Amino acid sequence: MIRLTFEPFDPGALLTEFCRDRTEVGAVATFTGLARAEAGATTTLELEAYPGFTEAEIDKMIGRARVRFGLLDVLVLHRVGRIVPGEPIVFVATAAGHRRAAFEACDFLMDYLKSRAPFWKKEHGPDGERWIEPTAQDHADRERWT
Amino acid sequence: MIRLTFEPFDPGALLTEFCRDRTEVGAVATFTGLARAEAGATTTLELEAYPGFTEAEIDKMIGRARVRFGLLDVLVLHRVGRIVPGEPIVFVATAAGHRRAAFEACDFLMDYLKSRAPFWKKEHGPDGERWIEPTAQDHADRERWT
Amino acid sequence: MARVLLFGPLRDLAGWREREIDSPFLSVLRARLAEEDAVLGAALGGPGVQVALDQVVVRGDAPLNARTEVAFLPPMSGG
Amino acid sequence: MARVLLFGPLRDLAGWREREIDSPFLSVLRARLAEEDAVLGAALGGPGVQVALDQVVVRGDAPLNARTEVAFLPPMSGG
Repeated sequence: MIRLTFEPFDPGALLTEFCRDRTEVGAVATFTGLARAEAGATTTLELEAYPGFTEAEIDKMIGRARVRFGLLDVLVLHRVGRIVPGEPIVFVATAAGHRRAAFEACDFLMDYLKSRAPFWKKEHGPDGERWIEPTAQDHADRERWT
Repeated sequence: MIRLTFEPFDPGALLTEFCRDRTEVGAVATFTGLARAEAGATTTLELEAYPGFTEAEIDKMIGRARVRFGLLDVLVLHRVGRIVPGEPIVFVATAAGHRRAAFEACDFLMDYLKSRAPFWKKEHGPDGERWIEPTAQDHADRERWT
Repeated sequence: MARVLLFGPLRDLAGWREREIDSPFLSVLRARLAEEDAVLGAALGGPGVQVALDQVVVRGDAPLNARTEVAFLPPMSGG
Repeated sequence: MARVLLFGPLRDLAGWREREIDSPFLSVLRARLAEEDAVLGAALGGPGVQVALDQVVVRGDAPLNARTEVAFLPPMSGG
């Protein structure tokens, strides 16, 4: 499942819920991306999505991850709007029978989210604002899965 | 930090705490291992540690992970005693500037915990009890880091 | 009147987020936008910019109707 | 009197978890345990069984004193 939210969220509350009543899930991996202050260089992040389209695209990728890694469940929550340092931006949880599948699926989904998911990210700081594009490392990370 | 606990614990509550007031941590990866029912074949797991020694050994491995992956923080919580299906057995959280380090460190620590950490695990089920040893896969997983 | 949406840096560049523009084809829409604002026109055809019609990514030209939602999507970056 | 601890399957095999045994060397302690219980003696020398003296893993023989904690650690498996 994928949800977008304009409000701050608590990754721990999502993990508590995600682990509830799982008697055949041996492994839950999660990733939480937090906004960094970059020692004061970033005061706010602004995340934009294309509502409807963004969820549909991420949902396709969740479907691929489910099949490729044999997942039992997946949750993606992504923040949009204005985000201050220390706040979670993204949370991905994957559930599988064994740990390798859970780890790899979580890693795979994050590489996709960082380089291909329909979001646009602007950084605001004392030196003004700038749009962030995926780094060469982000693209290289994603290439690992092809 | 490593802690052992005889009581059930909530991985979500640990993640909430772990993410608190982090303005330079971009990435938090976690792994939660849950006891599986194996379709009724396992009714209880019994985990034994060597108090003092177990924590010290895991702490050494945490120290290596910190250096190797440049971690900003690590938390390991491991259950001991009797555990029923659906309950968390182990929780590992890693904090880093960027996601690759957080993921790899979490994966590395889990491979160590599954194959080398001082625990002994007995499975109780309708067909009796048996001690569990690391699988060939567990050993192969750990070999990836050498 | 197709509904045109700009995202991310394209919106900052154009100075608008959403407009209604009457156009029978995507190619004609692109030409009209370029005529009005050459810098935006070039950016819309720039590397990595995708177009979605009613939330489906298309390549090349396509007919538009009065209710088509045309979204210009610059390179994406989440997480 | 060294304090001898058995963990995991070794404890089930021996039928005890902890005993006080007087012995000047680890090798002598091993011999005494094997004399009493040959199956346990063999298991203590089995593949992957480590020995810790006062929580430090040792290889080969070592002197014991009256307060040494001797732990026999069969192959480990956490998580």
